[in-house]
Amino acid sequence: MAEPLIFERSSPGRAAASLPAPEVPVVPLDELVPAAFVRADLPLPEVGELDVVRHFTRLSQKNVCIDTTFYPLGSCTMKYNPKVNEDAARLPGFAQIHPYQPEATVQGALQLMYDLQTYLAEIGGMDAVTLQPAAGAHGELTGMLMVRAYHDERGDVERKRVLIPDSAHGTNPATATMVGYQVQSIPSDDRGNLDLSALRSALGPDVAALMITIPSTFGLFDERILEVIGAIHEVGGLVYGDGANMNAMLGQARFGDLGVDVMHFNLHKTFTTPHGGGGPPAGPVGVKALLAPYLPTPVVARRARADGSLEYYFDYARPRSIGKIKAFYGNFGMMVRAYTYIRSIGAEGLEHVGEAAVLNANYLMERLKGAYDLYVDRRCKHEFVLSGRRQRRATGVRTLDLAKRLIDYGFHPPTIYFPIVIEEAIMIEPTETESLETLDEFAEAMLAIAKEAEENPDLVKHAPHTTEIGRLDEVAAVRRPNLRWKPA
Amino acid sequence: MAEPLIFERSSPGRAAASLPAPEVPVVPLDELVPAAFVRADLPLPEVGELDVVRHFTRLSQKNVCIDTTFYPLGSCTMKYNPKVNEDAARLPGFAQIHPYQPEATVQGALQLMYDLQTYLAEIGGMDAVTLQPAAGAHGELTGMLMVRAYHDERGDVERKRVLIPDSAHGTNPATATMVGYQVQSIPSDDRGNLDLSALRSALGPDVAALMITIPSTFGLFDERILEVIGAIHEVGGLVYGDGANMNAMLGQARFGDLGVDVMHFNLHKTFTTPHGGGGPPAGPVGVKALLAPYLPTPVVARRARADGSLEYYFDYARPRSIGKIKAFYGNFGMMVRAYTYIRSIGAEGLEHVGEAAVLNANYLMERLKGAYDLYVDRRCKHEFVLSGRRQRRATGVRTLDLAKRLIDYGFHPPTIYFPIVIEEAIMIEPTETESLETLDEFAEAMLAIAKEAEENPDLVKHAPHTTEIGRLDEVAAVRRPNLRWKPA
Amino acid sequence: MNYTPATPADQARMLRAIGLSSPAELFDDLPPSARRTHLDVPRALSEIEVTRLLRELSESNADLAHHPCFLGAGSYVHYIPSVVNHIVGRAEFFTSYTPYQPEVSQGTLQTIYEFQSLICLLTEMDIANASMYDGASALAEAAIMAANVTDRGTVLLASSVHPEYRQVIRTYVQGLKFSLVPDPVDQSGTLAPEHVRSHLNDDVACVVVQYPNFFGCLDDLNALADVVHQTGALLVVAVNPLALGLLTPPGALGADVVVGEGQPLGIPPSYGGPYLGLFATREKYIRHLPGRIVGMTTDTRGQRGYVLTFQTREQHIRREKATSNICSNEALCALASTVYLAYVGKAGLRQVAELCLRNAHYLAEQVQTVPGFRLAFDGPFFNEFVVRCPVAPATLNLRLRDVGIIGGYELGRDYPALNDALLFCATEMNRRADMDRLVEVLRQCGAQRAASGAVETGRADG
Amino acid sequence: MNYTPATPADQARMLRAIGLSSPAELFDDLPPSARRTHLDVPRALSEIEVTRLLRELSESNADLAHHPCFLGAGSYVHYIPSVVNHIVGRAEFFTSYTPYQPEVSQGTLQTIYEFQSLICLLTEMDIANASMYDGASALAEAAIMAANVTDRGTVLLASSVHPEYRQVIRTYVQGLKFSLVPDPVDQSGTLAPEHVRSHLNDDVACVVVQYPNFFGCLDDLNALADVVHQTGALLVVAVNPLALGLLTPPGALGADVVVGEGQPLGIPPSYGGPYLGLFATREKYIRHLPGRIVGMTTDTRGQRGYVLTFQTREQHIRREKATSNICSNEALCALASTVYLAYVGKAGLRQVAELCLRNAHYLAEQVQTVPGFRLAFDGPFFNEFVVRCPVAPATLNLRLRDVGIIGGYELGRDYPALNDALLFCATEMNRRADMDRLVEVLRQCGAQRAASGAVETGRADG
Ligand SMILES: Cc1ncc(COP(=O)(O)O)c(C=O)c1O
Ligand SMILES: Cc1ncc(COP(=O)(O)O)c(C=O)c1O
Repeated sequence: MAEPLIFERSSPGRAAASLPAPEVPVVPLDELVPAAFVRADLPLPEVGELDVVRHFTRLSQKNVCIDTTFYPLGSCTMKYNPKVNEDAARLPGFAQIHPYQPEATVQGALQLMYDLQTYLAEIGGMDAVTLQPAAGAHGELTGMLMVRAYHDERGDVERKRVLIPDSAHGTNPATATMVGYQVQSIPSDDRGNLDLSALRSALGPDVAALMITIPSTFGLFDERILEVIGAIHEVGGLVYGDGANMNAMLGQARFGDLGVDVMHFNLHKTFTTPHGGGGPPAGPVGVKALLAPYLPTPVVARRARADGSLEYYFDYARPRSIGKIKAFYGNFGMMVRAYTYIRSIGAEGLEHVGEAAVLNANYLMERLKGAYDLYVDRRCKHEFVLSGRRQRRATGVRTLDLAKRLIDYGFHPPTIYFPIVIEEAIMIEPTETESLETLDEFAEAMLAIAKEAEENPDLVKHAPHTTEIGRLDEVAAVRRPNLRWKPA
Repeated sequence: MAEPLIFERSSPGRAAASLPAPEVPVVPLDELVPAAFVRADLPLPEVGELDVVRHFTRLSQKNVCIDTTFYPLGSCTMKYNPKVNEDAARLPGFAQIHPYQPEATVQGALQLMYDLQTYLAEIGGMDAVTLQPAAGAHGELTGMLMVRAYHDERGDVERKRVLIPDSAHGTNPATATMVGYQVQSIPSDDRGNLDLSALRSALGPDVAALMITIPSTFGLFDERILEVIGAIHEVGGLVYGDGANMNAMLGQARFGDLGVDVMHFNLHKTFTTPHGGGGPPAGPVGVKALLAPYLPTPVVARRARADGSLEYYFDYARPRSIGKIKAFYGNFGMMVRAYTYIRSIGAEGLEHVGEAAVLNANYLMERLKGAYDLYVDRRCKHEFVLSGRRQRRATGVRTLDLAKRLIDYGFHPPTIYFPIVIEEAIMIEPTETESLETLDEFAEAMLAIAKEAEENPDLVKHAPHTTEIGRLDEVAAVRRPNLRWKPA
Repeated sequence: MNYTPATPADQARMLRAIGLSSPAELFDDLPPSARRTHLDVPRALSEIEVTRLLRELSESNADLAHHPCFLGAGSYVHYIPSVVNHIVGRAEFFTSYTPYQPEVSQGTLQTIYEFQSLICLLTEMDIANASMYDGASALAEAAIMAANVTDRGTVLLASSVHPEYRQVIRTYVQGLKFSLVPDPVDQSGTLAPEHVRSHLNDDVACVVVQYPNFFGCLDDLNALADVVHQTGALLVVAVNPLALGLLTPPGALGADVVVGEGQPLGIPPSYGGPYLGLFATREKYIRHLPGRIVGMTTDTRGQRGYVLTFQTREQHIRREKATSNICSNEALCALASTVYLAYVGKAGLRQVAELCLRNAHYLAEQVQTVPGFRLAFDGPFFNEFVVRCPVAPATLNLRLRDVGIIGGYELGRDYPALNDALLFCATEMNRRADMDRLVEVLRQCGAQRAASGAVETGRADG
Repeated sequence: MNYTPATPADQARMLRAIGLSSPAELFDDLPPSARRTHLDVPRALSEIEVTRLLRELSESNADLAHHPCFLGAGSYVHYIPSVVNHIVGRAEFFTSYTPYQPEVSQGTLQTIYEFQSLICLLTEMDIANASMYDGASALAEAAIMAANVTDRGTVLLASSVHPEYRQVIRTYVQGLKFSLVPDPVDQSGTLAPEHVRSHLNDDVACVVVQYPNFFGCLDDLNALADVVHQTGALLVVAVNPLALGLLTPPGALGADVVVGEGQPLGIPPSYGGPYLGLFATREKYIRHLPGRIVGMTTDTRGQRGYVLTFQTREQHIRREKATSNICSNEALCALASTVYLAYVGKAGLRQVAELCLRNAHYLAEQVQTVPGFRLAFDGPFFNEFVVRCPVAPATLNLRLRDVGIIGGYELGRDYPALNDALLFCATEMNRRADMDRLVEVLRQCGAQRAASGAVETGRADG
């Protein structure tokens, strides 16, 4: 059923909330604040509590989500979000503390942050970690600002270029630009590795950094990663590792050990904090020692008290820091969840994640590679990229159509049309938290759809058929923008 | 999508739960308990955490509920269940306390129970209340056992009959029988009142009690209630008031003031504790002073400590008590919710409930009484009963069909075929928590369906058309009972 | 707060539609003499205030997340996986009602079908219902059912059945004609089959035992069943379903009716309720089974679906001929247990049960190292056991409370002969360190008494 | 715990299917020299253990449900209606991602559309996006946007803007060429328009102010807008959206970009995050708006529906030409605020804002009755105010902590000239009794200092 806007449910004089009467003496408002500062009208909805509950509960049911549906959105690591994480984050001792409370009153929070910094450093093979960045892209910004600070401080001010593989996520080039660098795109070779000769010819003393996603957004591990990284270091550049796809690497190899100088973690991918319909995310950044002085302030530190017990505190005495990247200390609620996850599955669990995720992806790839073109036919990592070009050429069925048809089969579609360098890309990331049964059901659906695309292309082209809402007119959305409700 | 049984999702060796290792020395099991006591096999499901979450989340979406849908189930008072009640009941200081903890460690719980007893007594116009009964029917049992104990103790052992209106809920006669009484059904007159002459001719010295629902399950207030009650009292009988429909009476008249001797409250109806797909309910019982000695043990009492402060305790010293009706003290979690509700809306809110509920019902009745036959055309209380006989006779559309068709319009059907004395009954209880807009939408749907029943009866007869599951074969369910999954 | 959305304008519109000028007219049919529009309860509170009030009330209780607890006796502190509460907290489950309309209630119906299946698997019985109010009332209904099935009037009730359950049976059947025969327990803490035999006669409808029994001990159900069945009576067993993660199920030992308290399966102690009555029996008794039953069937399109079935047994239809009046039940608690059992699963339930067993036996062993403390019974037990103490149990519990520990159940309350005894319970939630602390307190109390030579109210042991 | 469902048998089957004999072969393409399969983090915990651990950690913090708190300064303790958490806790909202596939994401899309609408209504701006990370980063993006729109390189940043926000802007733009000009605040606690005028020049892209500002005071936005617009610069205003329940919205006073911290609208303090960056502007700047935007459109069947729109602005498509790199945002926090605003509604938001105002003014008045304590600024304020103290602020806060009160923000941290000052905040959550207790502590401290004549580190007042 269509759900009206909450504004359309409004009725004058209706109200859900009830507030206490003032406990303090009530004086006329204009004695407290001049009338010019007081707004005349506040055109918010007027609805009852049941209206609110019913409206948003109904809306919620118009979403599919991990808890109802396999959601193999490539590059997003839509793995199961443990419920126990949610419980932890909602504990009053975490949710109900103010960022400026005296440190002595929030030792538990500080310890959690300190330990999380330590765990992430270990997992990434890094020397130091900041938890401040709010997202992956925010981590990129933080990391690249540190790269810049490093070069600048050394007087190495001529470094202007940042090299980025053509397969990179859009945030990488956007970040480099925000930091004031010129972006140079490096092509991939036909095994999905960075084209080494193209890379070499792009090298020079003005290269500030390479931003590289490991494994790549093709779902592939660069077979010459050490050479690639070595080449950048040789010209004095630094290597930024985009850790969005790090799930594949857990328990296999650490970014730091590969030579990465600075990286971000996506707590909302690798570390199971929920995606929340688009956020909140969290993008801690790890650095090698050479970049540690530039970390945003503050970092959480630890010292012994007189009695030998440990005390946690914020270290603000960081004169070479790039400064703050966010108010306060980062998305603490997400840290609690990631910490809970790490403690829950522990070393043995983390060490197993990469293997399990990669096995799931390779199994699914094996099942599908006959029916769809495979971008590069070699061992994938956490995800793999199919191409719908065969279907497109044969019967005009586009990848978009295939995706929509999957909805009818009860699945959330994979990421499509990314990486943009792959024609009709279908990027599938099953994650390690999905069972073999689910993978098989999904494979059967994909195979059935491939058949439908051949035999009954119109069925696929007009999918989805089972949803309340059909395909939407996105052109009209831009041509005649309607971006908000307006009072009549 | 069809959801398999959890057993069908099972895979050998898979597990969701992880338990800690024993902290105590591990000795061979058979040193602790003889092998004969240890079961060989435990054929429970073997599934992962995501399997469990996805299974039950998907199943949940196959329900409609108050939070998504208008649910005018007559006699069930499906009003909004405030979220704040749920939060209160889940507080560790309420959910995590043991029924045998020392009273000194649970003073908050005892105070809440004491106050709830007091509030309910006030609301019912009763002298004392027990919170022990788990449900309405359980309250009936408790109350009728007290009636019996009262008569027995007075040596009045020849009282064998309990009079019950033909409109009564099935639990009333079933209860009377359980307590060892013979049930005599009393017809209603054509205004929906108890047939006074039939009642009078049924009176006699062997009448133990009248069980009467106020307002009746016709949604009507008996216009001669005082005469009815007086007549019972005259022959030495007691009056049991079934309070399931009490929502209509809040702020208007109290059972005790009408002469009722014993009554039950449905916390899951009048006092907004959630219905939970069928329970848990709670059915406290209120009594006049003459029955107070028979209340189940314990009741919560209060006394002053030496320092003048109040102390709450269980009073077990009740020699004339009927005993216990339930282990421990009743459905405490429901008491917390009902208490929260009462404190939330307070006196002024409670006083307004009846009026608002009755106004909603009368408005809806007014809108529908042209299109459907009305059982008795007079002012209704919390609900009203239509009859689908006109539709049945005209085009063969039954009340069941009308109900199913309402599902297509996005509503939960009303109660149907009850009260059983009304042909093709449709019993509609909107409650006070529904808005005028919702009532109007429902009325439009009912009117549209009445029209469909005339013009396109097959459409109605084969409804619902929009649900995943069609009408179910209930005959086969009894003929070839399949009441459980069995391992292969 | 206020949950009534009608604005004055709405009210006026509705009144106009029905031709009234004031809402008071809606109640014209009420006797004026009995009208009372004022209620003497506290005034409304805002959400801020009511939340604060309830938090403060709750915090004046000593909650078991912060107090090690050694109480069992019918209510148990077990771990509840987070998933259980997340599922049970879904509005679709908790704000719907009895699934009278199956097309819009398949969620509830399928979970009840799964619940019935799980209870059958756990108990090894044929059929189970959708739930009863609690273990005690389920047991009372079982006794009534046995009386109906056998058409007999006597219930033989072991004294090792939970005292409150025995009281509830007594209350339930006081309106009927059958009587209760308590049966003593021997030194093993269990019921001797020969002893039961001596009480059996043609009027005995059933023998009622608990498994594990109230003292934590394990009766020999097989032997009891043999004896009981010889006279045509039924064996009714009240179980702790969590113990069945480890113990041989009563269905395999000859039980005819198995009831139980489902609380240990994912339901918080909540000061005694809401809990979950389990009820399972043999297929042949299907029409005697009280309460709701869900069955699997097919819809008009041939799809699998679930419905309430055998409703002709229920009070809705049978009215005064119904043998039980139960209507609303404990559906949401049944859902919690269903999710719990699915979650812990085959391996997990066994693990939980073993942890309970191991912790309880460790504690029992440690307690016995304290001079003057000894176990009252020598038979096998699961996770509860009775300790005779050289110091008054009430004194011990007070001393335990001083160090933040909730002690054992004082058996003198129900069993005068055990007024020197405490019933201790341990589950997977009890830490070894807390058990050791408990033992340490017992040791101190014992030593003090020995030192002072004072005569306590508790019976001194030999 | 373990969230990986593959059993050894599953693993074997999958390996067989892909023709491998061991999972290690999946990583053959990794350089052996860099392989490291061991991680030095603690071992796995069971759910019981991890829950206990987190509870203990959380309980070693002093939570604000049990400690009256007078801190604001960018994070506020407000009441969050129960409904908000129940909705936000629905799995359909929190376990889905960015609504790339609108047919299965209408829930998220419609709520974002409603969020955008609410923010526009609250600020009186034309358009709003789906959220930014927080108030500080939103402000930084606003400055960048202003620079792009005006093609100018200087940002005039009032010193009365939150110190951390100012630091964040500085960090964000350090890679770009424009510079920041801090601007002092006068005795009214606000920015003098004439003073701003004196700093304006052709390179100033925007003037950035906060409303209410960091000191709680209310700048005259109208006057500022007039001055700012004269040179073609934009007025960027960072708001506390809750204050807009009462205050004239910046959109009505000439603001060109309104950003803000949405945390007061239904989001817990959570030690500083996740919060909610608000971003609203004029229609003409639609293509400069960073972040995601949802629009209403129609589907193939003519039904109303919602989609992500104007995506060509975003880094997905523009890549290095994008002006912002934001991708994931704070959707779930935006949902919380949407539910909050719907719930409190027209009357409720005003009431909350008034309670904040009244409590803060009561507290300010009471504090001023204490000898030696006086307000630093004389302009109008909303619910925060600066107090100059005769005793060192750190000492006062320590004394407050002794009685369980979380005191004010020590301004000396950021403003050396205010090192004798505390920034106090009061909201609808502060009880009068707690305010009175706070004042009493100040009184005692003041009296002690007067008695001892000791020289404190704080600046003595005149
Ligand atoms: C490879 C890659 N890098 C960076 C990002 C940006 O992360 P975030 O959305 O947390 O800003 C993403 C997000 O999907 C990504 O897939
Ligand atoms: C009038 C009436 N009486 C009694 C009951 C029984 O209440 P419960 O289901 O709580 O046992 C009901 C239940 O619907 C009812 O409507």
